[in-house]
Amino acid sequence: QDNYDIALISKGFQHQFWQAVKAGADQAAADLGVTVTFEGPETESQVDRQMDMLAAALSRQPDAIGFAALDSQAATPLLQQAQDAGIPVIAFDSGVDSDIPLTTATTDNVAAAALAADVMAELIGGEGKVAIVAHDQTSRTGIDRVEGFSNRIKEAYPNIEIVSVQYGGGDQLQSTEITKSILLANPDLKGIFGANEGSVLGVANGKQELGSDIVVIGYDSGAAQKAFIESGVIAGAITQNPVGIGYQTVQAAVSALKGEELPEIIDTGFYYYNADNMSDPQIAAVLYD
Amino acid sequence: MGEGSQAELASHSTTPLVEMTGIDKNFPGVRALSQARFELVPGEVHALMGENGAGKSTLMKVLSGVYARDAGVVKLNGEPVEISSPRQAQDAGISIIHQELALMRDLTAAQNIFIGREPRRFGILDEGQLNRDAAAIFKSMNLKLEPTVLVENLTIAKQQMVEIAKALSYRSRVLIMDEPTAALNDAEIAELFAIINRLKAEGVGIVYISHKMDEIKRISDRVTVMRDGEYVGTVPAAETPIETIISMMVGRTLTNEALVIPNVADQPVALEVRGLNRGREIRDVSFSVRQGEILGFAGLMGAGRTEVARAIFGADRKESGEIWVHGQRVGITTPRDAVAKGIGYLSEDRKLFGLATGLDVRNNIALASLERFTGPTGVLNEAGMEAAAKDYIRQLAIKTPSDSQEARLLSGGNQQKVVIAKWLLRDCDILIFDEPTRGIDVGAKSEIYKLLNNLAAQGKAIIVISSELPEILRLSHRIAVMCEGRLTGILPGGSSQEEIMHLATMREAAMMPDEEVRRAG
Amino acid sequence: MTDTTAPAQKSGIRFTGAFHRLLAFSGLIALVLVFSLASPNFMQTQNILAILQATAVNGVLAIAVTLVIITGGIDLSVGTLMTFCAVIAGVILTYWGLPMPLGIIGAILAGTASGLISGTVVAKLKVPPFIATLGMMLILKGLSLVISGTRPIYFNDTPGFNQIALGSVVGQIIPAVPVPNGVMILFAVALLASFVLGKTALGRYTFALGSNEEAVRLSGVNVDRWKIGVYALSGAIVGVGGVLIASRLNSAQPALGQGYELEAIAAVVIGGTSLSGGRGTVLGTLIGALIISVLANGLRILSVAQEWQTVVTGTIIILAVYADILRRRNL
Amino acid sequence: MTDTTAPAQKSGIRFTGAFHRLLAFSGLIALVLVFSLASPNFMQTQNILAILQATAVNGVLAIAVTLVIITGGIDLSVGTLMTFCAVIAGVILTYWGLPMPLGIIGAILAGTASGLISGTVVAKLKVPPFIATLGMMLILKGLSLVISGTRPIYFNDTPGFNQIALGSVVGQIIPAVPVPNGVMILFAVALLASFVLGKTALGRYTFALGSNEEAVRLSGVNVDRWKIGVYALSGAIVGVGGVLIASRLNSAQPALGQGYELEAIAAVVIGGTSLSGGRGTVLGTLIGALIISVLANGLRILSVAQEWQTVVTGTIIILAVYADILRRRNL
Ligand SMILES: Nc1ncnc2c1ncn2[C@@H]1O[C@H](COP(=O)(O)OP(=O)(O)OP(=O)(O)O)[C@@H](O)[C@H]1O
Ligand SMILES: Nc1ncnc2c1ncn2[C@@H]1O[C@H](COP(=O)(O)OP(=O)(O)OP(=O)(O)O)[C@@H](O)[C@H]1O
Ligand SMILES: [Mg+2]
Ligand SMILES: [Mg+2]
Repeated sequence: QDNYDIALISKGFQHQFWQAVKAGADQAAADLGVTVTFEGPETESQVDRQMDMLAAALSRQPDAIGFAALDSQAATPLLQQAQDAGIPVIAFDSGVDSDIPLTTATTDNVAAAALAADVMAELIGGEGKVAIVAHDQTSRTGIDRVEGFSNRIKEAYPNIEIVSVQYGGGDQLQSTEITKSILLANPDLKGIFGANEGSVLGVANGKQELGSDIVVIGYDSGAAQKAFIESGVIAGAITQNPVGIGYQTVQAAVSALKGEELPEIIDTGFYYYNADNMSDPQIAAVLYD
Repeated sequence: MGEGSQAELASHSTTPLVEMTGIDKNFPGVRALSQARFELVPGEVHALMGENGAGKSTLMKVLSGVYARDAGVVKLNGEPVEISSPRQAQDAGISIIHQELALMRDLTAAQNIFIGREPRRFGILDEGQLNRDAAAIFKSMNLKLEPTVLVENLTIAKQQMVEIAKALSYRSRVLIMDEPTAALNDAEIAELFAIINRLKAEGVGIVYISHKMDEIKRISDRVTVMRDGEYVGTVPAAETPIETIISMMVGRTLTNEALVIPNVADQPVALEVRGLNRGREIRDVSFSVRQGEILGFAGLMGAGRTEVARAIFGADRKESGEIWVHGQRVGITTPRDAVAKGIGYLSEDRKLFGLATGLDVRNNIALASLERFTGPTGVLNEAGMEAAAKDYIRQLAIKTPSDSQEARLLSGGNQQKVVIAKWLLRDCDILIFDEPTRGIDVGAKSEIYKLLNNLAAQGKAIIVISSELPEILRLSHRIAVMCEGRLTGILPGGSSQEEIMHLATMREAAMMPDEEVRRAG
Repeated sequence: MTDTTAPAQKSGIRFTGAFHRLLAFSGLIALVLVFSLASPNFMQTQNILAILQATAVNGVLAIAVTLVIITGGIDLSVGTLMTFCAVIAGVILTYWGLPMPLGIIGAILAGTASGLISGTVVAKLKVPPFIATLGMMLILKGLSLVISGTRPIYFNDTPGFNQIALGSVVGQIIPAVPVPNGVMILFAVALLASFVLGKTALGRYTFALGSNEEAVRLSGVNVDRWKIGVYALSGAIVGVGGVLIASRLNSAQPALGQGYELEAIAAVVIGGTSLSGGRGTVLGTLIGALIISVLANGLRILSVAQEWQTVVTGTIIILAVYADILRRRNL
Repeated sequence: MTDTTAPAQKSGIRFTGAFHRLLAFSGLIALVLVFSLASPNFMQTQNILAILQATAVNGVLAIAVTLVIITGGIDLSVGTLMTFCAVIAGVILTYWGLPMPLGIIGAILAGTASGLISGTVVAKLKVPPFIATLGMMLILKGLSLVISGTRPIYFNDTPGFNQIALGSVVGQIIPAVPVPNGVMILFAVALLASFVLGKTALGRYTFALGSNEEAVRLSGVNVDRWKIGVYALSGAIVGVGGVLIASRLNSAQPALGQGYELEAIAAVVIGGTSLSGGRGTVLGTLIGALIISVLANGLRILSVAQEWQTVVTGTIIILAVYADILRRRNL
């Protein structure tokens, strides 16, 4: 087999979501016999750092590139450079506004967050106050998830009010403090949506520290979140399929290198899971620790 | 020369405590010591003399383990030794009072003295013991000082006394004093000399560095003279005339011109101060200086002379008082206002307030006059600055390898000259010199006196604050005397030391007699 | 806490005892007053406990940094070192399954070792503290990720571990004041640091070094050894911070910590410790850390939009320090 | 760049001209050599241009910070100020649709204004620079989010805007060396800053203030005015940085920038400028910024795992500064 060198530039590195993407990519690399590198900036606001990473990856002259754009526009010149050099580009996680990527392995964050809103509405009985603790005010995933959730609430549930949207940078400790402030300021709060793993773990911590009984809906998975769902602190969560995203990205890159046809979008899907369905094989497969 | 003097010291042991021979020390671009020699026997006070930059401090830093020598032998009690750290010097019984005060400003006096040797009980610092020990040393020095006062809040003189107390606390066999009296007044000097005599009787060997000739005569047994890092000779202090020592130092004979006091009474008043007040430090001070006049300011330590100067200059705030320059009332609230009105102030603490130690000599000299060297575009006329700096380096005989030497690497006296040059270049009409010759060698001193006279002759109004009465008497047309923040009198030029001292000690009856108590309160 | 201990405080000139200390609280008190009036939810016991709990970790880090800053240094590594210590505790307790005290000791020893290294690089290699600790910050950040395998280590197998920060021994004795242990640990660390600064040789040299290192050297003191000692003690305190955050989150989060150093240093400076060294107090640092927590909490309680929270926080930090400067000037 | 400019450099003692300057590059050269040997891809034109491009923004920020650090201050706000200036350019060009030069001028003026404010807070209110600029960092961060409505502002309506950083005037003249304009702008800023530091009164006072502010004040100099001037100039340079990053990303990203101040300060210190003020060179800062970029790029080219990249970067930053210290000592 050809030992292809595939460079993945993601939006992040340290968060469990991205580590799960990396795990999927590594798995695909092992299955397909290719070499994969995985890199991402520290926070999802560091667009220019991602450009530097992409530029360095290009200098390495890899066989293919997988790219999760923090900002599609900013990347256009470099992606052009890749295309000129004949390096196939596969987009993952979120789309790139450009026809350079051969395909995009992604899920719809807006729709996924809207599903979270539906679940929340159901669990709090269709009325009352809720809040959002999100990770990032300006990044694509942050914006999509907050808007997906709040737009759905506004459209479909007139009796539910979103009283607060706060951002904790995905930092658990900060999200904990934020949650406690929200709970103390709104004693009649019914529920909180935590928009990524770090955020929802902070929400769960804050809920526990204050002994509150609000409904918490999470996003992503991870061992701690799964444990919280089992113990009922978190009612349930939306998960994408990060392992699948990673795997499919690498697989698509290899297909492209072999000259195979690729679909325009590879939808990796999203799911709502809770204590009841967590162990279903279909769900368990998309959860990660 | 000096070999004959050994005989007189036969009463003490004949093995020298310290013997340094063939000492070399180079700094980048500077040969500080070259084949320098020095010898110290028990129970003697051995003066080390030389012009600014002769290498006195460097030689003593080699002895006390601060600098490593490049060549030469150091023997203690006849045994060759390697002293490579201050700690080793202490262990070998050598302690030193550095010329540049080396105190920790945020610690108390007592904490400074016993740094590294704090009394402890069960591993915990015994602050009470520490303060009692310090108090005991202060008492033995007849020094009125709270052990718990922060060094930062002490005047330079008091800081100097703390340094002395620290050196004494080691009870060393060799005690090096590098210009210990530069900041002290006569009473404190007398006290120090009493201490020195006591130590001498105990057989301690004392190295004494000073630029004050009278002190050398009063206190020392032998004198070693250095010039340009080299050994010149050792002579007995008692039988060698001052003039001889001076000519050994400078390599020529100095002519001591008498001061010509021209009549200035008809000149217009350049600076007038009316009713200056601030708290207890400055109380209703009024005086005037005419063009071409040198007004001396005498007084004991802490009399408030520096405070008056700083208040006039706008460096500190004033509570009330008017300042008139050339017959115009002026508002001065910042040094910039003062300089704009043609007033220059040379501060008594050059390290803190005078010198930008990281800048080179040229830029320090130009610091107050940069506008003059700035073109309309903001670009500096570097060549002009260099020419001006070189001019003053020559005029004041500043000892520096070049005008681009960093100011902090100059010897103390030469740093002082750089600050003087700054104000001369600025060409102020009214100059306030606060202790202008502190730490300056005799040769340079007489040059500075000449300079001050010349400046006065050019019509400048000059205030000289000095704690050395001979200096005041030699320079001044009139002498203002302060005591405890009040101007107690203005004497004519030819007055006697007694008259000055009378005014300088004219305390207010109601005042507490104890200066320290006043400060603490 | 009343016995704070900078030599500076002993002079009758800059500090005038109890009254002055009260005034030092004024910025904090003003903030508390404003928030109390603005929201009835602010002065609730629960909320006050939340504020204290939020101060615990930053307070401990700030105290650690205070020591180093008083020597005239700076420590940028406290945030990632805290994480590193938490990860070490995780390795010991969860990966190796050893008993809880060993995990705590391991974390503190890891902090001490890192402090020893930083201190040695600063004292022996003469690398400026900014660079030495910036380097350590990056090294520790990377090592935390390496050791943990870039994933959180949970303490589920160590029952009671999260009680270190979250439990309340005080609350068991006096149920009305369930002050969490984390807060008590912060106070204990503050007392310890105050004691060391005020009563021990190490503390004396801490101030002396920041005041005039050359003078200390000329006094024959082994400057390097003491300096390394200060960094080591500071590291040990950060180790305590590592245990606290691990206990609070019941996990060691390897990616956490960067950015915490600035917040800790801000607390120190707001607390009146000079970045040029030689003076500073632990009490001041505690107040500084509390000001930061109260501000964050109060603005959230008032539901101020997050971007405006940032603006207000920046403004108030400047004003708080300016008020402190005015107060000192008028003394 | 050869005419660097600290008065310190003119002394015959610490610097011995050309040879010495060559040595100052040694850390950088060593890194370049190692990476060239380790990977054939490193020494490619494209990659060198990528490294230079990556240095442009950090280099400009580092130069801005150099000025402030030489006065003995520090500036933590450069990262978020850069973003603020980019947002201002975005508002002018995209929201208001004004012509490109006005956007550039607006960004630089915004930087200058912010510098004026920081400088005034430092000089007039006597707030320590660390706190003043920490406050400004937060204020500007919040304002960028407020003004932009927390989302990126794109420059699609301003054709040619992204050519400011990405185009290559040099490449049009000499096609073999398509050095991007961003890099040429970095060099231009460096030349300008060198000139100001070395040849003008402002530069002289910058060094003098860092050396002994009180002595400067007692020399009758209007210390406040000059200090504010330095902060304003520094802010203007950050404004250039804002234009550069906006052009490079073809958008103003309002959340970017925090954390960049540490990297800029690191470049300054690696470049040999002392954090205690009074000395420093722009050339050194450029080298420091290049060392950081080369390191990041080289490790990526070698596909070093990201967590190990961090560890290696930390270690090399310490070693680079240590090597520099050894070199100076042996001079
Ligand atoms: N650390 C240093 N680096 C470079 N040159 C130095 C250093 N220390 C001293 N020098 C130079 O060595 C020479 C001797 O200086 P030293 O301080 O020993 O003189 P000194 O006799 O004590 O003068 P003064 O009476 O003014 O105190 C001077 O030219 C001085 O500039
Ligand atoms: N930093 C300080 N803190 C408290 N008191 C001070 C301080 N500096 C000076 N003083 C006090 O202020 C008064 C005036 O001191 P000043 O230095 O003006 O005296 P001076 O006549 O110039 O004496 P000299 O210059 O010889 O020391 C004295 O009582 C002195 O003790
Ligand atoms: Mg000397
Ligand atoms: Mg005086």
